[in-house]
Parts: sequence; structure tokens; C-alpha cells
Amino acid sequence: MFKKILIANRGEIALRVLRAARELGVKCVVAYSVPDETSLPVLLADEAICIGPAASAGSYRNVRNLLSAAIVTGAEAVHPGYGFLAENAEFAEKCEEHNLVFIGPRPETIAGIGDKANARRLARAAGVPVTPGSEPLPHLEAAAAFAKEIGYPVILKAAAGGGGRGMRVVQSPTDLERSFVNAQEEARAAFGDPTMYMEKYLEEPRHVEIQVFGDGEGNVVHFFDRDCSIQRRYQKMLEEAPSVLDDGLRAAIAESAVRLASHIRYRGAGTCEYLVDRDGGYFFSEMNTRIQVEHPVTEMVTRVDLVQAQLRLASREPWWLRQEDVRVDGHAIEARINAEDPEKDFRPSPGLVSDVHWPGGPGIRVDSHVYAGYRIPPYYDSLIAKIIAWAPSRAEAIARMERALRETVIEGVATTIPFHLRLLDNAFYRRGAVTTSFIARRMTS
Amino acid sequence: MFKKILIANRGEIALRVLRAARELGVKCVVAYSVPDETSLPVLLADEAICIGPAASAGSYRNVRNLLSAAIVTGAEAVHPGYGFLAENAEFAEKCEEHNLVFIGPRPETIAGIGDKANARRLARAAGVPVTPGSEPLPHLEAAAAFAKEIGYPVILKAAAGGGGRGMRVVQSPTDLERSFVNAQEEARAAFGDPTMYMEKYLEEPRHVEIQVFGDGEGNVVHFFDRDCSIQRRYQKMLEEAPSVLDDGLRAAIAESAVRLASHIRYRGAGTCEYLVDRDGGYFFSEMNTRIQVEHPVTEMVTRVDLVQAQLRLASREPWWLRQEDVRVDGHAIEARINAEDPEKDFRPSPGLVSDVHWPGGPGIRVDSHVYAGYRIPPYYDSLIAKIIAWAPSRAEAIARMERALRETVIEGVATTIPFHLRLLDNAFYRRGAVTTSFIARRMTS
Amino acid sequence: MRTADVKRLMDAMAAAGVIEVELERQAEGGVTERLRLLRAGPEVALGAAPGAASVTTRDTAEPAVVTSIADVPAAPPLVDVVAPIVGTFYDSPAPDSGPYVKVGDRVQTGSVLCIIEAMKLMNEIEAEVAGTVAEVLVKNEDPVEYGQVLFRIDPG
Amino acid sequence: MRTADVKRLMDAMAAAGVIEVELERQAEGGVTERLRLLRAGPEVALGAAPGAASVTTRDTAEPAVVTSIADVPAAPPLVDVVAPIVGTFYDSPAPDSGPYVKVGDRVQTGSVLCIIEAMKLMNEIEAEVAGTVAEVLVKNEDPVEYGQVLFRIDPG
Repeated sequence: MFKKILIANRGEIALRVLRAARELGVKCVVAYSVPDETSLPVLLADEAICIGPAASAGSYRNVRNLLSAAIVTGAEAVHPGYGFLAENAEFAEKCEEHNLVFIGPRPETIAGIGDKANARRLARAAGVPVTPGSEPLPHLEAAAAFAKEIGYPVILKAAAGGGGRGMRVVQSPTDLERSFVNAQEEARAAFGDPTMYMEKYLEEPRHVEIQVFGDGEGNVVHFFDRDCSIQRRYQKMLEEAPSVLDDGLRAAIAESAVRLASHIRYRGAGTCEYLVDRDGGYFFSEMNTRIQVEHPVTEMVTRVDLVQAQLRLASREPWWLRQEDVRVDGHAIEARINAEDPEKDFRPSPGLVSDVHWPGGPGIRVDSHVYAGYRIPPYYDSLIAKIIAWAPSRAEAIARMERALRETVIEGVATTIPFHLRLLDNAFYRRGAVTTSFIARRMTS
Repeated sequence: MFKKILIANRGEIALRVLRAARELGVKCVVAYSVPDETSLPVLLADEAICIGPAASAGSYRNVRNLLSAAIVTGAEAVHPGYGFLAENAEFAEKCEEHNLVFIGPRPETIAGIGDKANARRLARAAGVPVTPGSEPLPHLEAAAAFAKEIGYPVILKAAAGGGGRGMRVVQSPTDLERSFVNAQEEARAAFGDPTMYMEKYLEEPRHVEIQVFGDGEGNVVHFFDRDCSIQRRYQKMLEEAPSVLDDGLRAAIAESAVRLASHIRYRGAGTCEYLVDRDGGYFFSEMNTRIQVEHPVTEMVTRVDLVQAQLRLASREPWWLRQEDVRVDGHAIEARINAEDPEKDFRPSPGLVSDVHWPGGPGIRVDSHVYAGYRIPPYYDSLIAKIIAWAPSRAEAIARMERALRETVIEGVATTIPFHLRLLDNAFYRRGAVTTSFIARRMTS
Repeated sequence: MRTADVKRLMDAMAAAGVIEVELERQAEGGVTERLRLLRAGPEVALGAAPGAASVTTRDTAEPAVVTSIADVPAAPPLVDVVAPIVGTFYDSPAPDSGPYVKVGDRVQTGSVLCIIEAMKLMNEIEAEVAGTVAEVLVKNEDPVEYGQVLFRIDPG
Repeated sequence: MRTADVKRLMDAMAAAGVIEVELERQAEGGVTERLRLLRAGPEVALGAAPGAASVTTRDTAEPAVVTSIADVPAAPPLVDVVAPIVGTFYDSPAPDSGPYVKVGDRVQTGSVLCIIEAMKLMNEIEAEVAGTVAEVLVKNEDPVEYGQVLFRIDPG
């Protein structure tokens, strides 16, 4: 195992990695930006090193400073968390150049499957169903022709995209031009790459994803599925494991994910995302080459520590995972608590957290970097806590989550807890009738 | 299921019961003493009712006020928690007289097995091994004669006892008189009953206990074992599940506990305590007819909610437990965090808790009624939190507990966390060489 | 009084537009707690008045000597009659009879004021001072908890 | 009283528009705690009053003498030179040569003060003001983080 690693991230995922590492006896250097000096991962770190100003381009996305920080502190490996440089092939490559282990897939894997059009080609080659979709679209005319071929509605996506940016649903030909131009601009601004492609748009699908873990040599195990359909403007709000699917379909999707990951000799933790339509058809949409925000629900039902698994694999422990050892027990739900005001169209509410009281008791896990007196900076993601509830059944997990959220106190900033409580109380949600349009269609207030 | 219950207890166990009930949709009336008005269970209760002054004789042990409180609030059942009236047969009987369900065993079971001398007779009748021991000893001469027969060292115990009070180890005849008189006085003061009996004293035994659960008709399942050897002056400091035993011995002890509980047609949650000597001999010592402080370690390894099981049984749900469904997965450790100063001979340190930060992340459970701004009253038990760590193996659970305790912040009062950290770091503890004399022999500072 | 409590009061004042709070009470152990909060009103924001806003809290058994506390009005000298047990409150000896006492009645030390039923036993609650019934705070058949104020007696 | 409590009260004052807090209480062990917080009110913002803002906390059994902090001495007008990148600090161009600068040296705007090596690239750090090197805060080959003060220059 490593003696020391650098954590090239912030917030709850920096803390998550720190906890995993510490339990393995690994020292952690936490890289932080100026306003994060008083953040919990920095306070708990074995060493902390300031790597730049508030703006992430100068700090959490600053390859030079991050690598320099790893080198001067004597770290052997770099954990990128999620977001920032986690899926940046160049960063992974630079780590290797400087004899630092990048805790993630090979750079060429990130580049290869990170390009969405290429990911679809790889999926097809591995025999994994994908939605009817185009090659990169050079211009509006190509988009219009393809839309005509597969029929509206269609969805435009950025090839380099993620998190809903550069994405547009187009219902009819009259909307295409405006959507295409806007999506391109958004993609250029967010990723520096305006390349667009198009897919058939599925109405009211479920968003189901499979957690995979590979040894980089073609051995891959899966940790079953998560349902992440509960999204607001393409941002996941609540995830659960397992998804509400019949076991045959679940197995088929999981096996297809293993096929794809094995085909590309995937290394470490990754996620294959699918859309599942009302008829039980499933279509690969993309692969995320990182640990995901929602990984704890999988950890709760399988009782496997995925971040420790990342560290073990990266430090070249002999391959130890066997599919037959992975079992799902019970049901887990994760509520992403954001510092946003659900009463004011989810406007971010950074500021001083004057008081915090987390829920406890059986089946409750809290992953949060927030403490009483912490000032949430306005520069980053608004995720301030993940509250995870496990119980033997979905209904019991919902009851437990409600109980836990009602115990939770976060003073000083508005949070999405009231929204989560409304969601948990929704009759459609309770009976599992969740699709990616759930919030938009079932939660109009 | 009940619509409403009364919780006749305080602190973390009141909160534990409240959480279990709330998840089942049961309303909770929390009975509280004057200084507990600002306690967390009261703040979270559906209803709260003041039942007396600080002194527990007037409040938490006040049968009339507790029953009256249940009656005037329309509660259908009473959960006694542990301590106070939890093992008081008269209270259980009075509940029944007033058509309130006592969430625990029948009054006659409490009275019968609660008397330690009688418990030993019942154990023998059920074919459960007990340490060589006496009937009640009417006077010093009888004690001297019995000690001579079984050989020193011996241990004197109060028939009505518990928690180490009225208990003395006697190494030789010269110490007997003083020990006998002192133990009698202590028993009289603590329990109002000076009756003593004597057992052969086992040197460096392990304290192993079996969690049982019966339907009251003779059906009993067990939830395996806990090791509670880590004690300081007969007070448990840290518990774990499973204990470090070979599986054959574990099974034999568990089966004997089921035999005893079935023999007395035990109803609800109970614990059979054993001493296990260095040669693998095991001897029943007593049965606790309540939910125990350390029940969470069993919940963590079996993933069964024992308090919800109590509520389900008490509300006459048809019997649902089957031994073959109970499995142990991984290892759990509970640290009992007391408001005591380990630097000053564990002197209680009540007072204002000015700041609290609980640990989080995978495998960590926190059961605590403490919050920032809570004033720990000086009138009750010093237990302020139970931190429970689960991991796949004992070594990983130890590492996780250390990680969690190092994250924990409790400001304003001294706690036993520094002691727990020393304990976890002890090489003998780490290799599982734990006995009831561990702290006294291996932890001299 | 805890810092968090003072803070909450401040927040509540700001939210409600209240500019002055005075509170005095007997806390545990005979300790007198005093709190005074003055918020700068809108006139200060306009620069019109020099009105100092001040907060004073004091946890002490001795008299508070803090200059910004001025003229705390004397509390009315009413005597509380509290429930010594938990149970059901009855204002009369029987359903068809009138109440033991009502507001304005004179009572003597030892006069029965009400009954609290606990576990089917009727417990008569007596006045511990002579005086006039100033307030009745519970209604017939209300459940009452330990320490709950039932009546206030004006001993004057 | 903890620093965090004082800080919370300050934040609460600002949020609630409270401009003065006085607190006196008997804490554990017979210790008297006194706290006085004065915030500059809106009239100060309007330039009307010279009201000094002061914070005084005192944990002592003796009477607290609360006085405003006045006349904070002027900070020495030294100019910090901070690390603009993360890396290894070198005080000289080569291992066998003398340092670029030492305390007491005069430097001009643009003078090289040191090198920070990041990812095998040597980055020269230059003075942004002319003056005298007053302090050197890191040693040769020390790792330095972003924003770390390396030198202080007296521009006088």
C-alpha cells in the first residue's frame, strides 16, 4: 500500500478519500485553494498544501500546481475524486510522466471512452445496445438530416460533455436551429469543445447505472445497479440501490456493462450509464471513468468500500475481486443535500453554517465536509452533504430517510432538505414510478 | 402496530427507541425529568411530558407518574429502555394492570430470572453450565464454608445486583470477612436487598454474551455473540461482535442460551451472559431481560433492527424470526463515550457541551443524544454517545474506529475518547487477547 | 442562557422587527438570569438617533450590576400552584358540582383547589398560601404534567 | 467563552443589526466571564461618529476592566513576496553559487529573488517593488505552497 497520497479535490469527496486512506494507514496530503483553508478535509489532513486561488482554473484544475504539490510533499499517488481533473486524460498522463500513480483508469481509457461518440462505437463493438444516435455532427444541416432519419424527439449532446451542459431535447424541426447553436455555445464554454452529436430521445426513461471495477487486464466485476432517475435539470438529486427493475433485466444490463468494461480492459472504478424505457429496453448512454457522487448507495448494499478498492488496486495489490462474492443486501437511498433554496428556484445559498446537527442511529451514513462555523464558499459545487439510509426494504429505507432528514439541523443557509422530504412523501415516488422527468412532471409545487 | 407509545427513559436509549418507532410510523411520547427538558429526545418527540424532578426516584423510577403519563397521553405501550425500571417486575405488572403493553418480557420472567440465584437454578434445569456457586448465603460462616469447599479465589455477588455493585473478588480466607460485610452494605444501599451468593472466580475470563429473542411461547432465535470483556471496574467500555472465539464454541454457547430462553418461554429481547475461561469452558452467569446498551454491534453484523423487533413483537405481529435467516457479516465495535475524565480517574464531567462534531463516512454509526449547546446534567449516567464501527474484519473495524474517534470533536467536557484511542492502539487488544481484567492488567498508564 | 439562545433571540428580533426584549427569570439553583436586547431601529440607520443597542446577560446568584439594565419592572408577586404529579385535572369534586375555585375567589392555606387523578386515585391539591385566585391556567379534564402551573394566587 | 462563541455572536450582531453586547456571568469554577462587543453602527458608516469597535474578553476571577482597544500600532510597511506557484524554493541559480539575495540587500523592481522549481521547470521570482530585503522566510530547497510568503521587502 502507498505510504502517502495527494488528494486533488475538495469538499465531501476529499474527506471520503481521506477516510478511506487513513483506515488503510495511508497518509494524506490535501491540496486546497485559498478559500478552502478552513475546510474539514484540510483540518483533518496529515499535510495540507495550498495550490491556488479560489477560481478552480488556478487551483483544483491547475495541473502544474497539483503535480508540484504531490512531488514536493513526497506523495506516491494522486486521487482526483470526481469533477475537476478526475476525467482529464492529460492530467492522468502527466501524473504518470512524473512517476505519480493516477488513481483511476489509464489516460487512453479516459480519452477513449470519455468521448461520447467514441464510447457509443466501443459499446456497439462490445455488443452493448445504444440508442440510435449519430456520429459527430459537423453542422446544423447534418443534425437536421439525422433527426429526420430517426424521428423526433431527439436529444443533442456535447461529445465532451457531462452534468447536462451542452444538452438539449428537441421536440420538432422548428426548434432545432436554436437548440443546436445554444448547445454548441454551452459546450464550448464548459468544455472548450463544441462538438455535438444526436440521439433518439426516450420519453420518461429510467436512469440506471452499473458500478463496475476492473483490473486493467480485462477482469471486471460489477457491483450491481443504481437508479439515478430523480434529476432536476439533469442534476441528480437522489439515488438508490438497487433500482426498481426485475432481476432478469438487472442481470442483463449488468452483464452488458461488464462486457464493455472488459472490452476496453477498464482499470479501477467506473460506471456505465443506461436509459431504460417503459418496455424494458435498455440503452447504454455513457461511461463515467471516476468514482461517482452516488457510490455510497452501492457501498451500503454490497458492504464493499469502493474507495479503498481504488487505493488497493492502484497500489498494485494482486487482483482479489470475484463476482460471486458480490451480493446485494437490502436497499439504500442517498439524498444529496445542496446549499440551495428550493423555495427560490434552487438558488445557491453559500454562507456561514451557524449550526449543524447530523442524524444518527441505525442504517444512517453521513458524508459531509460541513461543520458548525464553516463558511460555504460561493465558488464551487453546492453539494454540502450526502445522507444515506439503508434498510432491509425500499419502503423501510424511505421511512428511515424521512426520519433522518427530520432530525437534521443545518442553520444559516437554505438547503434542499425540504425538497427531499416532499419527494419522499410523493406517492409516485413511493411506489417506484420514477423516471428522469419525475421532478418536472410529478413535483410541480 | 401501535399508534402511540410512551418512552420511559432518557438519553441515547430514549432517542434510539424514538428512531425505531418513528420509522414504523408510531408516535412517541417522551417522559422526561425537569433537567431533561432540553434533551434531544424531548426536542424530537411527538409529545413530551414532564414526569418529575431531577432525582430519578421522583421521575424515571416513579411508577405512578410514568403510568399516569402514558394514560393521559393515550399511549398504548411503554418502552422502558435499559436501567431505571427496565427490569422492574412490579412496573411491568402495573403496566399490564392498566392495559398498557410493557415492551419487554412478562413480569414473572423478570422476577424469576432477575434473581441471580434463581437464574442459576433455571440454567442448570435447562442444561446450561454455570460456575460452581452457592445458594444465598445467610451469614459469614456459610460463606467461609462454601469458599473452603470450592477453593479460592471466589467472587461474592449480590442476588439483586448488576453493574458491579455488591460484587467482590476474594483471594484468600483472610479477606473474606471484610469483603462480605462491605459487599452486603453496598448491595443493601444499591438494591435494598443485601442477599449475597458466592461463585468460583475465574481468572482472566472473557465476558461473552448471546443476544436472544423469544416469542414468549418457547420459540427463540439467537443473534449470535458479543464480547464485552473490556470493562473498567465492571463497567463495560467497549464491546464487539462477534467475539474472538472458534465457531464450534460460539455455536455451543449460543445453543445453550437458546435452550435457557426457550425453557423459560422468554418473550422479546434478552441477553445471556457467560464467562469463558482460557480452556474454552463456558459458564452462564446471568440473564439481562432488556435491550442492552451494546445492542448496536449485533445490529451492525446481523443488519436486524432489534428495537423495531421489540415493537413488532409487543404489538402482536405474528412471529416472523427464523434462525436460518440470521447471519453474521463482518465485525462491529462499539465505543461507549462517557463524559468522564480518564486523566482524573474517570471522574464524571457533566456540563455544557459547547461544540460537537460527529464522525461520518462508511461503516460508522453514531447513537447520541448530545448536541452543541446541550448541558449534560450531573444526575444520571455519564454515557453521552455510542460510536459504532463496522468493517469486513476485526482489524479493519479497529482501524475504522480509530479513524472515526480522531474525527470526533466534543468540546466543553472531558470524555473517554483518549482512553478509547489508547485501548485501540494496545497490541494485546489488537490481537484479541482480551479478558475482563484487560484494562486493569494491560492498561496501567 | 447560552450563546446560541441569545443568537436565536437576536435573529428572531431582526426577523420580527422587534427592537427591545427584556427577560428576567429564576433559573436552576436560585440563579438570576437577566437579558436585555436593544436593536438599532430604522431611525439609527438614518443617522437620526444615537440610540445604543445593547445586550446584557447575567448568570449569577448575586444582584446584577450592569449599567445598561435600567428599571426592570418588578414581576407581579403572584404565587404559582404547580402540579406535583402527572394526571388528569378536575376542577370540581364531581361532574355535576361546581368548580372548587374560580378567578376572584378567596382561598385559605389548605383550601382544596382541584383534583388530579393519577392511576384511578384522586389527589386533592391544596393552596399553600392564602389569597385570591388570579388565574386558572388549565381546563377541566386536561392532562397535566409534573411542574405544570395550574393556578396563580395573588397573596395580597 | 470560546473564540468560536465570540465569533458567532459577532456574526449574529452583524446579521441582526445589534451594535452592542455586554455579557457577564458566573462560569464554572467561580470564574467571572465578561464580554463586551461594540460594533460600528450605521452612523459610523455615514461618517457621523468616531466610535471605536472593540472586543474584549476576559476569563478571570478578578473584576474585569474593560477598555476599548485604541491606537493599534501601524503595521510596518513591508511588502510581502509570495509564491505564485507550488514547488521547491531555491535561493541561488546553482548549487555552488551564492544566494540571489540576503537580508539587507537592496533590490530593484524586476530583480530575481529566487527560483521555484515546479515539474522540473525553473521559475524565476522577481521583485515587484524596489527596496531592502527585510526578511527571508524560507530556506533553500524548502517546498513552498501557493501564496506562501517568501520574502518581506522594505520599500522605504
